[in-house]
Amino acid sequence: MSLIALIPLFPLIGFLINGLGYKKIPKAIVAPVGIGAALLSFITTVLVYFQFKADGQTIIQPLFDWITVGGLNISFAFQIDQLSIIMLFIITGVGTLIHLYSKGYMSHDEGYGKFFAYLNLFLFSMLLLVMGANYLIMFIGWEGVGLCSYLLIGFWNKRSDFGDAARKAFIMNRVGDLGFLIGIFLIIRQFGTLEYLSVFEQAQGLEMGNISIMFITFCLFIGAMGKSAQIPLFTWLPDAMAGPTPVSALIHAATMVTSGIYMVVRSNVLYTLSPDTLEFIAWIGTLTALLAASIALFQNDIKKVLAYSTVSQLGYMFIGLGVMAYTSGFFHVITHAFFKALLFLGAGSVIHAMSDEQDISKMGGLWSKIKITAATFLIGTIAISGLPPFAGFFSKDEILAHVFEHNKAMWALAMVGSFMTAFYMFRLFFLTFTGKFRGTKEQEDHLHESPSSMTIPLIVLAGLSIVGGFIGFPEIFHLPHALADFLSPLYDGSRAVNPEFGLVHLSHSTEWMLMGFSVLLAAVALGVAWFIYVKKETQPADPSQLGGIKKVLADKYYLDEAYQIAFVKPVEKASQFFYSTIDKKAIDRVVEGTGDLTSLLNRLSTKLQTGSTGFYILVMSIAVAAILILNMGTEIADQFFSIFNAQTK
Amino acid sequence: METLETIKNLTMTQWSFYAVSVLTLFGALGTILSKNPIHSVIYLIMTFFSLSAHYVLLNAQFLAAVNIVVYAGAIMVLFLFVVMFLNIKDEAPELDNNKIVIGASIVGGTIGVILVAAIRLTESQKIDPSTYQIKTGFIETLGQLLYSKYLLPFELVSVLFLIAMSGAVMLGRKEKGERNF
Amino acid sequence: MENQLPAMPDVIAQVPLNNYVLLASILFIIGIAGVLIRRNAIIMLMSIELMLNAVNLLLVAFSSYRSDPNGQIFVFFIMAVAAAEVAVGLAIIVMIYRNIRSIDISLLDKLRG
Amino acid sequence: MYPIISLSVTGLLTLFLGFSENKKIVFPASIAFLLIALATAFIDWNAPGFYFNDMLQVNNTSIVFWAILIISAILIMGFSEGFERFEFAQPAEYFAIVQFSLVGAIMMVSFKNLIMLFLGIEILSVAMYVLTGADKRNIRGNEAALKYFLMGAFATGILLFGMAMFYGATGTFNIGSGVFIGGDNSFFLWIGCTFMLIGMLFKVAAAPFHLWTPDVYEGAPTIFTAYMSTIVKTAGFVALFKVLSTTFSGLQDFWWIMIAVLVTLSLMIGNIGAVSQNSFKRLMAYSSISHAGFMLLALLGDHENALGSIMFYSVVYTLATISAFGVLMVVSKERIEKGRVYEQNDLFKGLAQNNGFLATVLIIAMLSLAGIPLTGGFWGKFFVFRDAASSGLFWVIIMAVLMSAIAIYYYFKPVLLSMSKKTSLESITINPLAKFIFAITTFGTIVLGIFPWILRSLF
Repeated sequence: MSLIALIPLFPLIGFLINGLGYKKIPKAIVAPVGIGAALLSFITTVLVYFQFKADGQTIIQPLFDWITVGGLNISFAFQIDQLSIIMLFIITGVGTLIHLYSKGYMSHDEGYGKFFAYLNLFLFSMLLLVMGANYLIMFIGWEGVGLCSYLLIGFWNKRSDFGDAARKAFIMNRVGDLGFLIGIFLIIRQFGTLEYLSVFEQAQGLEMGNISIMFITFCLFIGAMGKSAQIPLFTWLPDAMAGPTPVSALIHAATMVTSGIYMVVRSNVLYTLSPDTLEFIAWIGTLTALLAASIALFQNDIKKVLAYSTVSQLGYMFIGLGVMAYTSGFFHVITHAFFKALLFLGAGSVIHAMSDEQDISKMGGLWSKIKITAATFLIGTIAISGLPPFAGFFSKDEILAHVFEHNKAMWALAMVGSFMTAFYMFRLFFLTFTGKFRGTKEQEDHLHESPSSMTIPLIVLAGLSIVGGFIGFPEIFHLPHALADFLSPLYDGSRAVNPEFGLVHLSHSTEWMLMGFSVLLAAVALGVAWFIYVKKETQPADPSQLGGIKKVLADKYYLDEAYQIAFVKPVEKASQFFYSTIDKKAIDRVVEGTGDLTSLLNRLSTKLQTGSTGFYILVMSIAVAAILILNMGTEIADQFFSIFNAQTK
Repeated sequence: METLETIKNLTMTQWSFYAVSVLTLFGALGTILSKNPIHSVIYLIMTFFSLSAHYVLLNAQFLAAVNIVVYAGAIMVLFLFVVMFLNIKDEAPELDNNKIVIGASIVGGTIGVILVAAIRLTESQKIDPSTYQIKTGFIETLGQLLYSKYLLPFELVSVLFLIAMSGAVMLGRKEKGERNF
Repeated sequence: MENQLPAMPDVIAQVPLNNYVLLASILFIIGIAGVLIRRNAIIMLMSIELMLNAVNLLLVAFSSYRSDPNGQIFVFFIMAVAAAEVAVGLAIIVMIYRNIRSIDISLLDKLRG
Repeated sequence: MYPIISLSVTGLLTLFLGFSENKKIVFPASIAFLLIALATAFIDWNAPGFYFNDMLQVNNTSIVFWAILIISAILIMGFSEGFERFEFAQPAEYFAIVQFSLVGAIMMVSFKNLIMLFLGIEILSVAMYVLTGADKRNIRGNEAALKYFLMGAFATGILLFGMAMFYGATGTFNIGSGVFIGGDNSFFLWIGCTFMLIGMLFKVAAAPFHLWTPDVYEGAPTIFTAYMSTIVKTAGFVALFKVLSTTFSGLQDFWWIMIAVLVTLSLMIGNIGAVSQNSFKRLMAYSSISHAGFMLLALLGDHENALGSIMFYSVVYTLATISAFGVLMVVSKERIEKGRVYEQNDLFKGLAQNNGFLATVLIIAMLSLAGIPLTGGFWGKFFVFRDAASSGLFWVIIMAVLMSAIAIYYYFKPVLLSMSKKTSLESITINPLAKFIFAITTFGTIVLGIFPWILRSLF
C-alpha cells in the first residue's frame, strides 16, 4: 500500500482503537494513541510531500473501483497535488498540535477516550475531503466532518442548549449539503463523470458564462456557504462554541470551515467560467465580513468574539475568491489557520486558568498571571489585525489589493471591516489581559498557567503566526511569492478559459499606498481600543443595558429569532398541519366556512377523529377520486364537450 | 313517449336483464342501509342470487352455480353465524348521521360519475359471432383450463386456505380462562 | 338443442356490454359507499364483498363477450380469496368482540397520531 | 420456482410439528426450513425461463430478490427465539404462516400473470392480517389487525376492479404480452391502470394511501412490524416495478404525473409526520412512508437502472430496519409498563452507557436510514436520486433532498437519547443469536456503504 493511503488510515485506526475500546482502554493509552495517529499522519504527509516534489506531477492513487452504474464510473481514489498537499499540512500539522493541547485541556473530563475518538474521526473525514480525487469523496468527507462537528459540539450534552447548538449546526450544514448534492448531480448530468481531472478537462472546452456551469457553481457554493458559515447560513458557528475549545480551534477555525474555500479553489476552472457566481461570492463575502465583524464588536464571551471573527475572516477569504484571486484567498486560509487556532487555544488556556469562566467582563489583568498565554495571544491579535510583519498582514493585504482593482466600493467596505477587526481584537486583548482583575476571589486564587502540553502548541503556533506570512511576499518587496509559484499549476485550466486570469494592473505606487493605508487603519484601531479600554478603563457593558445600535449588535441582529420564525417555525407548523389532516381540529380550521361540506367533514372527523378506520377509508376514497380526476378528468370533459358541440350544431 | 316505446320493444332477455339489475341494486342498497345486520345478510344473499341470474344470462352457468354454493352457501352462512353468535344488536347510529351518509355519497358519487362518464364515452364491444365459443362458460372448458394452464395458482390457493384456516383458528379460538362469548 | 346453440351470441348481444359494465360499476360504488357509511365491522366486510362481486360480474361479462374463459377462471380465484379473507376477518372480529364486547370500529381509535 | 414448492411443503410440516410435545423444536426447524428454501432458490440460477404455462418468470434478478426476501425473513425470525412472551404462543402456527407468506412474497416478485400477482398479494396480506393480531389479548394489536384487515380488503377490492377493467380493455391477464396504449378502450385501460396502481401503492404505504401504516405498525407485535416494513415493502415495490415497466410502460405519460405527485406527498407526509413522534414504532412507520417515496422516485427514472436501485435501496433499508426494530425488541422487553412493553423513544435513554453494542447498532441503523455517507443508506438515496435526475425531475429531487435534511431531525432523536447520560434501564441481556443478527445487519450496512458495487453490480 502506498504512503498516500496511509495518511487517512492512521486517524481511522486511532478512531477504531479509541472508539471501540471506549471505557476498556486505560486512560494513559488514549492520548498517545490519538496524538500518535495525528502525528503519524503528519509525518507521512511530509514524506508524501517529498515524493510529490521529486517529480512535481499530480499523483492519482486509485484504491478501488467504487461504483459503475449506467455509464457512470466512480473510483475511490486519492489525488495529491499542490492544493491537497498544503491542506494536508494544515490539517495534520495543526491537528497534531491541537490533539496535544487536548491532552491537557480535557484531562479532567470523563469522556476523554470518546473525545479523542471523535477528534480522530474528524481528522479522517477532513482528510478524505481534501484528498479525494472526485466530488463524491469530497462530499463524503463533507458530510463526515459535519457529523463529527455535530458530535463534538454536542460533546458535553449535559446542558440542553449544547445539544440544540449541535443540532442547529447540523441542520444548517445539511441545508448547505443539499446545494452541494444537487451540484454533484448537475455535474454528472453535464460531464458524465465526477473525477476532478476529467471534469476540469471537459470544462476547458466550454464558453465563459455557460449557464449550466453557473448553476453548478452556484449550487456548490451553497454548500460552501453552509460549511464556511457565510450569510445566511452562519449563525450556527457562534453557537457551535458550546463545544470544547480545542474543537473550536480545530474544526471551527483551522480546518472544517475552510473546506468551502478549498472546494472553490479546487473547482477554480468552473468558477472562472462563471463570472456571475464569482461576483455573487464576492458580495456575500463582503457582507459576511462586515456583518460578523460588527457583531463581534460588543460581544463579551471570549469565544463568541473569536467565532464571529472567524466568520468575518472567512468572508475575507471569499472576497478574495470572488475577485478571482484564488491564491490570495487560499493564502489567507493558511495564515488564518495559524493565528486563529492560536487565538482559540489561547482563549482555551485563559478559560482553563479562569476555572471555566468565558465572560471577559469578569477578567482583566491576566498578563502577569499567565505570561505565556498572554504573549502568544498578543501575537495572534497582532497577526489578525494585519500589522506587519505578522502573518495576517501579508495575506489580508494581498486580498485587499485585488479587491481594490476589482471594485472600489467593495474595497471600502472591506477596509471598514478590517478596521473593526483590529478594534474588537484589541478590545478583547486589553479587557482580558490588562487593567484590574474583575472576577471573584476564588477565581483569582486559582489562576495558574496551563500545563506544558497546552503551552507548547501555543508557542509553536505563535511562531508560525509570525513567520507564516513570509511564504507570500507582495511583488513590491521584490521577494519571491513562494505560495503563488507553488500553486500556479492549479490554475492552468482557469488561464485556458480566461486569458485575463492572473494579470495585475496595479501600479507599484498604488500598492504601496494601499498597504500603508491599511496598516494605518489597523494602528488607529489599536489606538482607539487602547484609549477606551486602557486609558479610560471603560468596563464592558452588560448587553441588556446597551441601547440602540449597540444593543442590536450585541443581540446579533436578532438573526436567531429570524431563523426561528422563517425556518424552524414553518417546519414545526407544517408538521402539526400534516398531522392533523387526520386530526379533526385542523380539518375544522382548514375548511371552516365552506358550507355544508365543512360541517360534514367536521362531524365526520368529530366522530372519527384520528385513529378511525372509517375516516382513513374516506381519505383513501377521496384520494382515489382525486387521482381519477387528475388522470382522466380533462380527457372526459373534452370528449363530452365535443359530443355536446356536435349535437348543438 | 319514446321511453315508453323503448320499454314496449324490450325483448325477453332485456326484460330479464333490467328486472334482475333492479333486484341487484335493491339488494345492494338494502345491504348497506339496513339497521339490522341480519337483514343486511339477507339482502346480500338476495344480491348474490340475482348476480347468479346475471351469470346465467351471460351464459356462464357453471359460475352461476358456484356463486350460489360459495357465496350464498358458505360465506353468507359464516356471516350469519357470526352475526347471530355475537348477538349484535340492531343499532346503527351512523345511519342517522346525515353528514356521514352525505359525505360518503359525495365521495362515492364522484368516483361513480367519473366511471360512468368514462364508460359512456367508450363504445360497447360487440360479440364476434365467428369466434364465439358457446362452451366458454361450461364446466369442461373451465375445468380443463384450471388443471392445465392455471395449475400453479390453483395449487397455491391451498396455501392461502392453509393460512386462513390456521389463522382463523388461532385468532378465533377460546383461550383458557376466557368466556365463551 | 343443437340447432339453438348458434343463437346464443345474439341472445347475449341483446344487452350491450356497457350495460353490464355500468351495472358492475354502480354495484362497486355502492360497496364503497357501504364501507364509508357503516361503522359495524361486519357490515363493512359485507360491503367489501359487494365490491368483490361487482368485480366478478365485470369479469364474467367481459369474458362472455370476448368468449374467453380466462376471465371466468379469475372469478374462481376471487371467490376463493374472498372466502379466505372472510374467514380471517370474522376471526379478527370475534377476537375483538371477546376483548371489548363490541364490533363498532369507532370504539377502536386508541392508535392515533 | 423451487422455493415456492419448498416453502409450501415445509410450512405444512411446521404445522404438523405443532402437534409434537416438544414445542422447542419448532424454532430451529423453521429456521432450517427457511435455509432450505434459500438453498433451493439458487437451483434455477442462470436458468432463466417461464414456468407453469407462463405463470412464473424466473431469472437471476428474481432469484436475487427471492434470496433477499428469504434472508430478511430468517434475520427477522431469529429474534423470535424465546417466543413464549406472547401469552398465547402457538409457535407452530406463527412459523407456518411466516413460511406461507413468503410464498406470496415470492410470487409477487416473479409473477408473469396478474392472477399470480393477485394471489401473491393476498397470500402475503392475509398472513399479515393474522400476524398483526397475533398478540390476542393486546387490545392495540386487535385494533391494528382490524384496521389493517378492513383497509387491506378495501384496497384489494380496488386492485381487483382495476384488473377487471384491464382485462376488459386488453383481453388478457398476462403481463408483458404486449404494451398497451389504449385505442378504442382507452378509458377502460386507464381506469384499470389507475385502480391497479392504487391497490398496489396501498400495500407499499405510499401517501395518501398510507393512513394504515402508523397505526398498524404501532399496534402489531414488533417482530411483525419489522416483517411488514421490510418484506411486504420489498415485494410490493418489485411488483409495482414489474407492472409499470412492462404492461404499462406504454402509458408512461399517463401514470407519470400521478406517481410524481405521490412521491411528493409521501416524502412530505412521511418526513414531516415523523418529526413529532414519541413512539419509536410510529417514527419508523412514518419513516417507512418516506422511504416508500424515495423508492417510488426510482420508478420515475429510466427503467434500465430502476430495478437495481430499488434492489439496493430495499436491501439497505431492510438491514437498517431490522437493526432498529431488533434493538427495540431487545431493549423494550426489559421495561414492562402496564403489562405492555414500553416502546417510546426515551426507552433508549442512556443506552450507550448501558450497552455500547446495542447503541452502536442503533446509531448505525439510524445513520443509514438518514442517508449519511459511509453507510448503505447514502448509496441507496444516491442511486435513486441519480435515476430521477436522469429523468430531469429536478423539483422532485430538490424536495427529496430537502426532506432528507428534515429526516435528520427525527432519526437523531433516538441517537441523542441513547448517548445521554441518564439511564433508566437495568442491564440488558442479549442472546447470542440476536447478537449474531445484529452483527450481520450492522456489518452489512457499513460494508455496503463502503463497497456499494458488491450489490449494485449484480444487475
